[in-house]
Amino acid sequence: MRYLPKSPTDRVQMLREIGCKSIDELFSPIPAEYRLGRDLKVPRQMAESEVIDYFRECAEANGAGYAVFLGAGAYHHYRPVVIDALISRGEFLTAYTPYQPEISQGTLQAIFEFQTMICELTGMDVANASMYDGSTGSAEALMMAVRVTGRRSAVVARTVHPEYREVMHTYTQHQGLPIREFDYLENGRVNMADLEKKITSDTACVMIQSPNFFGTIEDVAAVADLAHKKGALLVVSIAEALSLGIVKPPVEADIVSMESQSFGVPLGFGGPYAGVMATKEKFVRQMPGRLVGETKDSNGKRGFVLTLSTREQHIRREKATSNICTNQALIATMATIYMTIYGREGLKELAQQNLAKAVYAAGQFAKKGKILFQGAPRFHEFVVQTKQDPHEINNRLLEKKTIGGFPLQRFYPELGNAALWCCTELNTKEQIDAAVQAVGQ
Amino acid sequence: MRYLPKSPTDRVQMLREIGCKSIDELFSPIPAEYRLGRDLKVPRQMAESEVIDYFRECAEANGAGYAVFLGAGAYHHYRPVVIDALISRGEFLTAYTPYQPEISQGTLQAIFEFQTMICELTGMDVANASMYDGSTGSAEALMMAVRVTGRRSAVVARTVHPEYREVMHTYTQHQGLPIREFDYLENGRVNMADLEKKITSDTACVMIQSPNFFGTIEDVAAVADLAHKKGALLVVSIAEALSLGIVKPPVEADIVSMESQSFGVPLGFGGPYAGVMATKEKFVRQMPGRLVGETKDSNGKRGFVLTLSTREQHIRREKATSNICTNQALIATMATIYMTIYGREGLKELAQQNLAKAVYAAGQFAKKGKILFQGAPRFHEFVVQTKQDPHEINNRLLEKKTIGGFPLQRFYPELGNAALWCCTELNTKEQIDAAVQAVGQ
Amino acid sequence: MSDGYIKKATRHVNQNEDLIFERSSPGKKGYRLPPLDVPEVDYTKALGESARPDLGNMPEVSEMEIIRHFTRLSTWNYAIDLGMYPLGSCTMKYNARVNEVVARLQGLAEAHPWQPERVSQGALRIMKTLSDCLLDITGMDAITLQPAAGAHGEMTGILLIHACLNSQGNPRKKILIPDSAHGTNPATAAICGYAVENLKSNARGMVDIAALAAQMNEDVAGLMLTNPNTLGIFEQEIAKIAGILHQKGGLLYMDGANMNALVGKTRPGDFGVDVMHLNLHKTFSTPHGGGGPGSGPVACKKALEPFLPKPTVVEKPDGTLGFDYNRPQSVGRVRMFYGNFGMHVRALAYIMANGPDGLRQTTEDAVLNANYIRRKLDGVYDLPYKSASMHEVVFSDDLQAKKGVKTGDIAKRLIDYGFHPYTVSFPLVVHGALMIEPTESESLEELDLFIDAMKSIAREVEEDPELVKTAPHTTRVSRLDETAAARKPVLRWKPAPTK
Amino acid sequence: MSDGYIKKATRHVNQNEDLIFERSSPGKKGYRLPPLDVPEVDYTKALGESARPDLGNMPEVSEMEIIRHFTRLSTWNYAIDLGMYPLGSCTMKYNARVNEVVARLQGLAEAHPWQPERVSQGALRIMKTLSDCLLDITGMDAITLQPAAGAHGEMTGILLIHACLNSQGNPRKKILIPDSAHGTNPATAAICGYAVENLKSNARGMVDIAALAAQMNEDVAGLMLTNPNTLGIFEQEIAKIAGILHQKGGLLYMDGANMNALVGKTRPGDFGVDVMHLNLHKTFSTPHGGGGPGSGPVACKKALEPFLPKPTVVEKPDGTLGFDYNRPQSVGRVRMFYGNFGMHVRALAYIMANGPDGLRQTTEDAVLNANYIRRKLDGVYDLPYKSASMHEVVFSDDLQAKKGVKTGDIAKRLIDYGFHPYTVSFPLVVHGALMIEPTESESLEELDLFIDAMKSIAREVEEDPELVKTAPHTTRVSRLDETAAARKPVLRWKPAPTK
Ligand SMILES: Cc1ncc(COP(=O)(O)O)c(C=O)c1O
Ligand SMILES: Cc1ncc(COP(=O)(O)O)c(C=O)c1O
Repeated sequence: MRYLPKSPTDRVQMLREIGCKSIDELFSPIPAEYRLGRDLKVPRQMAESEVIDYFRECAEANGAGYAVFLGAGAYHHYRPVVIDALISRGEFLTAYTPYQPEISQGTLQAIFEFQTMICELTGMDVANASMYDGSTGSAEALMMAVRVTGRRSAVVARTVHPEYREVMHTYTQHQGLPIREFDYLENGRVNMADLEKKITSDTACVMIQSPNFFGTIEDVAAVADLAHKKGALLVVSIAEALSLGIVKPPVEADIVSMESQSFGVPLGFGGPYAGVMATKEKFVRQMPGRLVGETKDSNGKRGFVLTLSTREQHIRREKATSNICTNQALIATMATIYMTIYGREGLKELAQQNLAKAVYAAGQFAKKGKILFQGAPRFHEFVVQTKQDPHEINNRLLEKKTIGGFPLQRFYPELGNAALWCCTELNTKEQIDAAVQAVGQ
Repeated sequence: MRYLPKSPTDRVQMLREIGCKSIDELFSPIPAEYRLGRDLKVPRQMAESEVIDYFRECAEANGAGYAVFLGAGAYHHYRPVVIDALISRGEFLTAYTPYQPEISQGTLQAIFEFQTMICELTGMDVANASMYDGSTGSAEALMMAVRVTGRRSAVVARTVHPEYREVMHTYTQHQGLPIREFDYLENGRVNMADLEKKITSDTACVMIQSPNFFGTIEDVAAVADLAHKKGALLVVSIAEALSLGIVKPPVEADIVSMESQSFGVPLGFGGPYAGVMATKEKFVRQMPGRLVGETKDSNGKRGFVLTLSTREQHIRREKATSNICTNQALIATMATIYMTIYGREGLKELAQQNLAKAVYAAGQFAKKGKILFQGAPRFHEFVVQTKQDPHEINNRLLEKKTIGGFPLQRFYPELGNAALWCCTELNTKEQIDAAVQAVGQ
Repeated sequence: MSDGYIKKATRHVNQNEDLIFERSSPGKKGYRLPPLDVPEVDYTKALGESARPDLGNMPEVSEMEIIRHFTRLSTWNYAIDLGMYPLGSCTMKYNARVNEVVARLQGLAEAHPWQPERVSQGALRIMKTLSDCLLDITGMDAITLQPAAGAHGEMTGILLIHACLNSQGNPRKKILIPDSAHGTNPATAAICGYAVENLKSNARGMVDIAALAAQMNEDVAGLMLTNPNTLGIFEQEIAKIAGILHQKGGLLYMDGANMNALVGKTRPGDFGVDVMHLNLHKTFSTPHGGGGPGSGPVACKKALEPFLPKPTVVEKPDGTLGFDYNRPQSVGRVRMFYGNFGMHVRALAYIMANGPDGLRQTTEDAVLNANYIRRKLDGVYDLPYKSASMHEVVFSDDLQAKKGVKTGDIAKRLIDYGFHPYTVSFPLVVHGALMIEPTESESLEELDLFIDAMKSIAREVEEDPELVKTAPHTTRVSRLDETAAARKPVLRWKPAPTK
Repeated sequence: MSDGYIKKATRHVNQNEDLIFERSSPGKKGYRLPPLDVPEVDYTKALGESARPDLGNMPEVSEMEIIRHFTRLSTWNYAIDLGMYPLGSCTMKYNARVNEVVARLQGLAEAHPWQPERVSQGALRIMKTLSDCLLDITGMDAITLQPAAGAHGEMTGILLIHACLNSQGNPRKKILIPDSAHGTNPATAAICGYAVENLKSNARGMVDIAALAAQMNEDVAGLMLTNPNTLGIFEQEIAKIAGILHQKGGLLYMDGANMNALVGKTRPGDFGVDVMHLNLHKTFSTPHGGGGPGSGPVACKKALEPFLPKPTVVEKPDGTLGFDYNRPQSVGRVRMFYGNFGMHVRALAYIMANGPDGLRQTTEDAVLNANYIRRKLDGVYDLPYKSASMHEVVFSDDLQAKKGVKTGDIAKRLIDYGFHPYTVSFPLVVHGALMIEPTESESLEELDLFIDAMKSIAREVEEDPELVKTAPHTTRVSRLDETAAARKPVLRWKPAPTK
């Protein structure tokens, strides 16, 4: 096998030095009846070219090159090539968690920069080194709110990404931490009256998403006011990180849980992405996940280390803030590079382009269907209600190598024939016009 | 411009410190009448995504994914992915010529390994760090033979790659170094009788190619005998380096000039490739091109340096062995990695596969046309003579996304409707069968 | 400093680099957008009160500086690509480059998770093929690829146990966990609402069967067992262990972090495991990337299948593949979409490059390497448990502690010798543990250098313990003050206060 | 050693690595082939006497070892990606990664040079577009992309001059070359059958017009002029120079190595140049790759066009592009196929990423950087020529030589300061030259570090010249013995003699 750096004589020599007659001796601790007496049923050993051919075939059977109008928690943005050029360096790609800081300063400084940028963007004081993704991060945020407040329930907006809500339910189901959901208004924003009804003295936190699942930007300050008045924390979930280029950061929140996939991470059929959690300084010891901190070496030179690990499972075991261990470090590094490339001006300019595309597209779609949720600001997603079932529309679009908006029936049956469309800088006017035309057929 | 690491204030500050009022002052040495008062007529500044889109369009209009049966000096072999992974490391990619050995040991050791492998493969004592390509290398070899022998003409086989011969002519035209060509036999090998006629006491060298342009393997020893008997050197040109996996090395030659494109270098529409020259130890001071040698540092530790540079233009100027300066170092490194991957056993096994494909294909084509040059061993190319003009056949094949053999009329009109076909490990039986069928239509 | 003994590394000039924020200055740009092809929109008008004034201290730098910044940073890291990385329990093996290539193929890298199944057959095929491979490797009946890492897989597995027992009427209260277990095990049990009960190892470093029998009762939902355990020892009484569990209605969870010792040689499904996770980022060679991403598929027996997270990949009547969301008994979803698909691609590429023979040879070499190290270092370092080692070996710093040198010091000194340290102070059952997992990716030459370095350090401990206690001496930063970092955490850069 | 002054670099642990042959052992494999789908052939039978018995000492290693081998080697190199690389005359600028991406697109990377034109329109379009851009940049009328590097371009250009003059009846005998010229210039003239006549520079570091007028006659085919010349000085009398040449029927060749000082600001075609080469691997940012590949297109005036190498790229009546081989007056072909096409792709990508504004700004920044360095180091180092500098500046070691420290020593000491040295001892007209070309790719911060380092070294020369004379002190190997290497050349590895 070409990955294995041993010659047959190496193996013989090693066995001899160990004092074994055969390799089987080393496997003798496995009870004989459990030893596998046959080859595994996996594909035969392949040449590299065969491996590539196999995956190339798969890739070609996977909508390569289609125009994409799907968003809904996974966004199609241009990925500058320097990201892969840099994270492909073996020193980033094939390093472990930076437990030995003297030979891991590269990873550590990059993550420290990530944490800083996330703070700058979200308006929080501290951010962690990453969570698995936005959905698990939101579940961890609820659990953190419980730890911080000592209260034991949560109220979550129905406009939070439906799969995030499913994940929150899965995580919390055996923790005695009931989640109630509250509704949205006709303008797409959360229904404050409904929230006020559902929030109780046992509510650890209120969670909203902004821009929410319909693309509507919430009035975070107002929700924060209400939550805080009731002694609850406000958790803001952000599924489209790029919105922060032009959308006011949720500074009124106590915890922000963000999915950073938009920052240079390939759509990749859903993963790997990178969640991240940010919060106020005072809550940092209740935050899950790794943290990189600044320190000095024995000569007084600046350096970085993993810190506050007494929150974590390898120290605290069943009392840890979370069971998370492996996180999404390389993806966070991708995001760091992306944020560095676009930076202070570029993220704004790019977000503006996204907005402009969506405004144009919504304007065009308005001629063929109804744009729901008017009257509140939106980022780059919008809901189009049509006469026809959006699945049928999408089937038609597929013939034109176009992937249409996400039909909302499954999660919001009350909206009827509605679909959530997304336009990014990658959707050309030409693509938009063609899609609008197909919708209207 | 995104590559430029300066802010507008940086520029203002620097001008101030230099004592200039404007950047134009720095360009005042250029006479005013020659200063360009307009924008260059080049495409407007583009986003990275636009640059990629442009080239992607070009690539798609360029036969992407076609089956290729062309060889003729440029060979389609599988390129293991580790090659690009490694040579894409900035430390290899963006380093200059290793003039400062203390911070260039990576490049230097890699080239020393290249030189060693080329010696092992060709049977020569020494090899240089690379030439531009096989064609210019062959011209340099002739000139080297002149320096070594003091004689002033050369005899070159007509079965040497036609474009190599053109290049040799271009190089030598004003050097008073006439080149005579000699013919081939019906079995594809050189015509020894013709050679004997053309070789004179002023012949510096005889040059043959093996496998030659028709894919025929020459009897190098016999040619060497004749050349040496006449006091001339033998130069062997190798266009298909992979042949050395199973073909006896030309140890009887005095100079070997090889194109190493087959060793992991993309076809790339003809370049960059990497030539290399190898020779006997006694001729090394007449060899052109850079050489890496082993030495020790001031603590006695092994290290590598550029050496014997008194042969080169930067020291010897008009008396140098060649005017070459920049060579093909990165391509030589690609070849080094390729030779390392396949190594002692793999190059043989791979060459055997190439041979088997060609034997099979020639057998199949024999049913539809005539295989010329029987009776001498071949590597992976063969000449098929057909009733129809091969251009017509090739036009038909193009419809099937197949690029047929190289029509020989242009260079060998005497062969009529003949084309040079090549089969490598990348030509599947299926492709071969389909091509054969199309030829026979 | 006795650099003379160090064969594998030398010091070399290395670039310094500030934080990216310290390189930033207004007006530098690392990007350029294409011209907008639709009418411009004034975002301050469009967003009104929700509009953001500016982006604070986000950096402004050019592309050239970005390349240099991250390239320089990277040179401060150790990595598998540079040398042996014998972190016990982490399986730091070779990450083949072809895996990176196939994961980046356009049709895979740019696929939206919610694009219609009709145009997702390639991705589905990959998930299905990988699932089938992993099922045969583990000997299990059903699988989910959704979990994002090992700990996430553990949670999924324990939720399965909960759901299964619950469907039988009682989810029970406790999970048993051996004292040698990884910290994620108890942390996971807690998230799933279970109390954790510790199970002591016996003198041979294995589960104490008598203790297990004594602790097992109808309150216990299951046992989380790592096999081989974190001492690198195969639980030889595995049949009895499973029997005791099953007899009392409990389920056996296996932490598959150490599957690199077993692939192709034995199958957890055959020796009584009910549910387990795999770490694709360990056994199946997806790169660690400085801490992640990973992927933690969970495989289970038939009885647990109904409870698997949704959606699952299924073959549809028309022969195409699709997602099944209609799973009423499912524990729910543990992550949005389908998990870390990019890691699935890489793991399958690894399996295909190996084939059955390659996978078996890989396991054999991994175990061979660990035993070779054990044989060569036994006596030089104290070996607390004498049971046979599988893919890793755990020493203690007992002999060196007499000179005041701890496992952490020896680890730091290994850095000077050109190695990444082993895992320090884990598992907790060994005081001052040196946990060494070479994996199959190390050549005999590299192993000999490692052994040589470890012996040399042991000598240094005798001759000059201070040298070891103050190591490393060859790195760009010396020992970092972790205590100070935790005492007054500085977790982000801030601009120097101006005035 | 006064490491305290060094701000840019620190020593760090770095892996050793033997030669690949020293890692080899029989039976290790780094490859695997797909199964053969045609009948096997016994090559010893098929080739008979021509069959090779074995492949001698070619290495046998695994993929893992290959990755480590070359990764480790790479870490011993300095590179543009790591820091400033101020090699005068070499234009070591940023090599954008997007260029590497587009050059690897399948349709370009896998295109066979002899595939039919019908399926080569993409490649032809790239060559045509690049040609058009370069023609406007140089102000010339016609171009060939065939030459593989600068020296190759020089040869092509001088052959054009030869052919042109020959077509007028007399190719003439001599080429004039300034004493400041690069070594490739005289070497090239010699290959083309011309005698070389040296032209002395004047006190301002420019062509001595009187001398030129005196040396120019009907035996002189042309002058090879570098402009700005290798002192970084623009030949202000360029109009007179061209006039003198042309008046006597000679032609003006321009070595375009220094075009980075001119692009978008002035055009050689406008100031009298007849033929010139460009170094795409300098001005147009294709990466140097440790010595090559390069690309040296040659542009010329109308009068020389008929003699250009064949084939040329032409637009055909049907609007498609094609190659024109029917060029009876052509000097012939200088390389097989069409030159280093992959470099054409990269150069065009560079031009497109810049646009007219970016190219101009690039030139301005390059000149700005050189003048900033000059201003800051003038006096610290001796500036032999006071004429205005364009994109590079040449100092001499006059001040330091008094302490016995030479330009080569200062260069080695720069390595300790984290920089690649400048070009040493070239051009020859300056004794002990320090030739510094920062390019546009350096930030003000990096320039200041460089200036600081140079000043610090000048101080060290005063205080502790030995320190400088024995530098570098921070590299994995110290100063290497180049004399020994040349005296008894060891140019390849050989197995140790066994017995
Ligand atoms: C034995 C064991 N169990 C569980 C885990 C947790 O896996 P992950 O880090 O992928 O969450 C680890 C990882 O280090 C481990 O070694
Ligand atoms: C002024 C000058 N002319 C010519 C050359 C030769 O160019 P190349 O190395 O591309 O052959 C160089 C390269 O260093 C140069 O600096």
